[in-house]
Amino acid sequence: MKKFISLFLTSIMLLVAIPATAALNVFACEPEWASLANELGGERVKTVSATTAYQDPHHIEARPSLIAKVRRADLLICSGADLEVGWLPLLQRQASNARVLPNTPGYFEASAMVERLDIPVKIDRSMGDIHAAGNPHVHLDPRRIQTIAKALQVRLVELDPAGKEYYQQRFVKFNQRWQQAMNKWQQQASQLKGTRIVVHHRDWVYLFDWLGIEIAGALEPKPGLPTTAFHLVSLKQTLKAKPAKMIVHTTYQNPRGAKRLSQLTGIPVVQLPYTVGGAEHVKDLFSLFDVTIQRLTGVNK
Amino acid sequence: MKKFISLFLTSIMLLVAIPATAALNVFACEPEWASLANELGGERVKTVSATTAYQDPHHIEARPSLIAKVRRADLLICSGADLEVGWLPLLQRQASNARVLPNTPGYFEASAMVERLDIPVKIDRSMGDIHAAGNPHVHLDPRRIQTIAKALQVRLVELDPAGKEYYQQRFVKFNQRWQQAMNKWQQQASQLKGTRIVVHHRDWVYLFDWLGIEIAGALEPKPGLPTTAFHLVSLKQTLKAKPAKMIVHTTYQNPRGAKRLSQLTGIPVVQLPYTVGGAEHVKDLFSLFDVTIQRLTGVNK
Amino acid sequence: MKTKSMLLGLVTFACLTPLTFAAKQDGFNPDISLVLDGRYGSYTNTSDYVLPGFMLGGEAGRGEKRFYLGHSELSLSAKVDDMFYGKLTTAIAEHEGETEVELEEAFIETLALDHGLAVKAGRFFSDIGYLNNQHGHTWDFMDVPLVYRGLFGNQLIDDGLQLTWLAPTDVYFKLGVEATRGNRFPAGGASIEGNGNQAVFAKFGGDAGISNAWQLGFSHWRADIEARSAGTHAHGAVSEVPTFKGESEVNGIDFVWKWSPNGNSRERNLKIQAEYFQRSEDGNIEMVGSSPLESSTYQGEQSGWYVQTIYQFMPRWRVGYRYDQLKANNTGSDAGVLAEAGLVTDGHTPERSTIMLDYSYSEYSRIRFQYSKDNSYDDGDNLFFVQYIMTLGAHGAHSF
Amino acid sequence: MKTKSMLLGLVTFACLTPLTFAAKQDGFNPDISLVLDGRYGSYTNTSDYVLPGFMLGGEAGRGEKRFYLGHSELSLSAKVDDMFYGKLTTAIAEHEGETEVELEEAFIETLALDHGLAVKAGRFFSDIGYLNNQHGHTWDFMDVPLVYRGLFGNQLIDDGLQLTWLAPTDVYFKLGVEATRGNRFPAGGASIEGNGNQAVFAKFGGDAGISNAWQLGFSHWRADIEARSAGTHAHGAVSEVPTFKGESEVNGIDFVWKWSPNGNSRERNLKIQAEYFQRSEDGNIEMVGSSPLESSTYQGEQSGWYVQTIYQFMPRWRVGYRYDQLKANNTGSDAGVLAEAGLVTDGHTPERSTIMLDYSYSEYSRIRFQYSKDNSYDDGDNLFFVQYIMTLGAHGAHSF
Repeated sequence: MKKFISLFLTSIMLLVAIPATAALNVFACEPEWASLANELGGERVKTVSATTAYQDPHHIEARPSLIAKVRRADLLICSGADLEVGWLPLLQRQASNARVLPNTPGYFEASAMVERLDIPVKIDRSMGDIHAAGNPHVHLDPRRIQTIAKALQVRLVELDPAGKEYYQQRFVKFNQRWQQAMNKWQQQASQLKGTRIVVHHRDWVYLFDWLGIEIAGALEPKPGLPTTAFHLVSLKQTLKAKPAKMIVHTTYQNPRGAKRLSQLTGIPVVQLPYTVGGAEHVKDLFSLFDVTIQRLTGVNK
Repeated sequence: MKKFISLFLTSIMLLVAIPATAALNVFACEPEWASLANELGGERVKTVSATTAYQDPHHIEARPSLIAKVRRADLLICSGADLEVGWLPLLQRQASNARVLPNTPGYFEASAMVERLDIPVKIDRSMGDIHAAGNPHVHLDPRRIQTIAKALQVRLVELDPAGKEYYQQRFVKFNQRWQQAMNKWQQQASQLKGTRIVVHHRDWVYLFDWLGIEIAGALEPKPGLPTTAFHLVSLKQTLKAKPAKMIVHTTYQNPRGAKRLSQLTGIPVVQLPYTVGGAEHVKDLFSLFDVTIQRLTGVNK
Repeated sequence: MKTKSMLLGLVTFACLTPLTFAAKQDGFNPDISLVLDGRYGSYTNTSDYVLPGFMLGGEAGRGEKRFYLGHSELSLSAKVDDMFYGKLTTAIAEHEGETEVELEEAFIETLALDHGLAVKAGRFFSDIGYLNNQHGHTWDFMDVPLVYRGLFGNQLIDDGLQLTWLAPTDVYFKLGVEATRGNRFPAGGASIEGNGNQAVFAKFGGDAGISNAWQLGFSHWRADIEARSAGTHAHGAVSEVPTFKGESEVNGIDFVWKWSPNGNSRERNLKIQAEYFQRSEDGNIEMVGSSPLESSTYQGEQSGWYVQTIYQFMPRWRVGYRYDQLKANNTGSDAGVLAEAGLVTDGHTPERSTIMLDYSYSEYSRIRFQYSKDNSYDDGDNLFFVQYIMTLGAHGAHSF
Repeated sequence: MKTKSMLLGLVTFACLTPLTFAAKQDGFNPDISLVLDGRYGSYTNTSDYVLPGFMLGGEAGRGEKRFYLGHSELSLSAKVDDMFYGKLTTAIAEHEGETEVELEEAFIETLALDHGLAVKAGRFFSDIGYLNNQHGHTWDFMDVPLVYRGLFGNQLIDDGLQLTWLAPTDVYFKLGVEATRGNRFPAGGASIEGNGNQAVFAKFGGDAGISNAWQLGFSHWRADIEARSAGTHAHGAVSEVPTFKGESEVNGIDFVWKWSPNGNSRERNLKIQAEYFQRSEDGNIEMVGSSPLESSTYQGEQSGWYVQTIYQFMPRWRVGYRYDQLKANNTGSDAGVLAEAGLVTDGHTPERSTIMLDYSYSEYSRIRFQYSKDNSYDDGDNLFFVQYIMTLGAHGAHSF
């Protein structure tokens, strides 16, 4: 028993080293929110993202490193609307950090700040991995990003009143740049209006809503279920009647299904970044939309 | 056994005396609805209120006197939206009075007649004493009172068709006076627009919505939970960044928390009547808003 | 102006429709409520629990030592339609190492019979006394008063029918009769083929000014008992089971007074509560399993009372004090048999003083500390308990 | 045009809020989750299951032949308020022809104690080891490793209190202590009046690059055992029950490594997991029920380990391999008594190799095929099982 205790203590000595902290420790569930937090928080925030563009935010495990990060966070920024229902509640429960529990200022749910689409009238599991609170992939509409940014700025001030002016200035600057970028994107993407696109999963609802793009079908037979050969054939039939311009998928989705459908139909496949880090030059929210629109319009020409 | 039965019977003789009845026995869950029933029903109704301005309508017990009153009621008028969820269903179940059960004409739910605010996106108990059907304190918006009065008049006619003309005349008169009073109140309160106020509980949402007042914070850390010293300190921080004009509470709320916050911040405390009977001169709905606006603007000067 | 209000109307309507739907959705699943109850007990006695002068049964007992679980109670309830209400309560409990699922309640009740009449049928807590129909998690102490433990095995639950009438009077006046099967303790196999159990009760109540409310009740209960045996709860495995056959009659009176400043119980409130029960029994005790069969005539006179007061001195915190006492005067032809049945007092008067302090973080979570100076039997003891009671799910009713 | 769309927007927004609530619908009812588990077993042995060198108890066993049901597990959980979380899990299972409701979990837990502290109270799975706190339906094989079967009767569940502290460090470091009653196997009536059971554990964890994550744990468990008897599960009805009284101490180490390309486990992922436990016991074995009473001193040294790896090679499909082994070296004054208690190995080393293949149509449905070359006892056998596990209701958590 004594040996055991000394083993404990030695291990603690070796592994525990309490690090220095920034004004606000921000834990973002997805890279887009980490990026937004950095835009608005600058040097007053220290941001980590729980996931990368290569990971499916629906399917993350509450692994030890994430629990440790939530333990020390002052602010969680997540998409919400049940996107993280499989892991975030567990992280919040295990991290014993009262500051970031639901319904505290330390928990910022981005999708709660905007109107959501795809809210089901009724739900059961036969509908697949559906979100009762609506489609959570809200960051793909720059207009919604704008609303969320405003709300996040208010939240940052609430949590760190000393940085009030700093946050406000950064927000004003961000907002100006964003507005300009939005105008540019809308111009660039004007040709996309009415385009029909096949998606892998319904990640793109907000982007398409913004650009007036129509969903021609989904590779997943039900949200969250893998593509099947049978489903691809039936998709092919549908597309024969109403053709589509392209098939899009994210970095974290297996391109096999998209490629197979492309072979069957001749429709080109486009990989979109989906979030920050999802393509080579996508370093922030601005380049995310730059690249997204570039790739979408590249096919359209 | 025989002695016992005779004891019963004697007790009954002594205590039971069936009283004379008016055209309609009205049981109002809160004083504001008793007042409204009197305005519209005049001498054709006999009104009792289950609660007074000194009682928290969330926390009432289904005590014997209330059961006895519901037993004889022809009409219940309640805020609804789960405000009375802790006691009204029990009263209705225990009173064995089929005329006033939910979904009968004898049960009038005021908040069901108007649009509610604060409807939560999702609910669980960690949010405190929250109302799934939205904020039930609808009587603090005179515009909503107007809508409810119209609906109540229709209901009174339905239950007591003999008094149709009487009720309609009273409603027209009430509505005229109310409209005039509303114009006056809006004028008097115009200076309050944009004022930031700290509340005890979110009782005031509708009043503030009407007058364009902003909630600067709540003394309750979660709806229904008592104030804590820790929460007051964090409120103080918030108010430093964004100051408030006053702290308001009702007659049934303990003023300790409000006073303590006032000491910490120098922000004055105002006790508002909240409902009929909540201050000396508040005898009906008219004086309720008279006094409320008088007290709010008194500080603002 | 008109356009604007039409617009508002439109929005309002747009809002109301889904909300109605929302309410419907929720309404089709019954309300579910789960109570979790955990305890820690500390006392020194190791002897079996007895109450001199009383046959023990039902759930009667002292509580265990160290960590243990109380009843985990799962309730489902809903309106069946606009005429009936139904409720089922199961309790999962451990008894001597065995996990048991007990069916506490399974009843239906009329909602809209009108004229003040209501019928309840199924298994339900009897409405005699004040405390009897209250679920364990709403008690103000961890355990019931001794008189409930001694006479009813904690609580009187039975299968049958109840009819009540509420008078259309200013003063609350409710009259009720119950006819039940009587298979469980203390009827324990009532005769007339399972219909030997009747109860009558009357309740009066009202307010005294704005700050006070009261209720007064009278109860009467009787049974023709075929075979009531002392439960194994308190006695462990015995091969000779003392069994009572005869008539039993209980009369009771209960009184509750509640005060809170201006009737607003949120901040401070006070509750004073007292009950008295008296039981007369006449019949025979047989030691079932003995050979040759030992038996005795038995005339029992037992009574008990308690008075308790609970004071919430600030939000979340309450203190309480309870004193209870029992008296028994049982006679019979064979003192030895009576002694084995636990019906001999040897001059001991069971009594107990209890204090408690509890803290409710919210309406749904409560942590309680309780200390009893327990002289309910010869090996009197100091009992100390810590208990948590947490309620998940549907909103509990604030009954009087 | 713009006005109209704004209007539409307004209406839509007004609608969405309540609708969201509608869809969420569960209202205040607790989250309910139901697991259905059905199996088909095939093997040739007809002898009782034993593990040479280990007293068996709890749920330990081999599985049945042909069609049979596993545990049907019903869970209710919810936040009690913003401070507490509560959960109850019952399992309905058939044991020797009897349908039993088992209370697996009934605990509350603090949510907002802060400073990394958390308290759990009630009945819960102990957090020692890696596998112990996982529910059966999340296991990667149909059965537990032999070392869990031999030492803990499958899983260590107990009533009591747990305190944990999570360090505010980059590396995950969690420290926990448990004090429990110890009434169930393997403590089986721990002494100090139900407080003779303690556990300590420490867990470390982190990521290694973007594609790897790991966790390392150390556990210690001890009990002063009053009377641990070998369960009837494996022995059927025996009149002489071998019963252990004495001290027991378990030390363990567990390790898990998970890999997936870019940390995206959706398509492919790999999990390697190993645990080692070692137990020392010192006391006496009595053959309760024998006359004259047979007894023996007993010093036990038992240990066991397993290593397993699970690979999801494409969405929906996983394969797995597990090897486990046990070792025992028990001594005592009377070899005959030890033999009757199952504590003699006769030189046999229990070991087993298992392969499995499972298919998950969705996150909520899984069908599994499992084959074991089982030499855990002398009558080694080839065990083949097919199992389905389906989860209805609330979304399960993806714990590590």
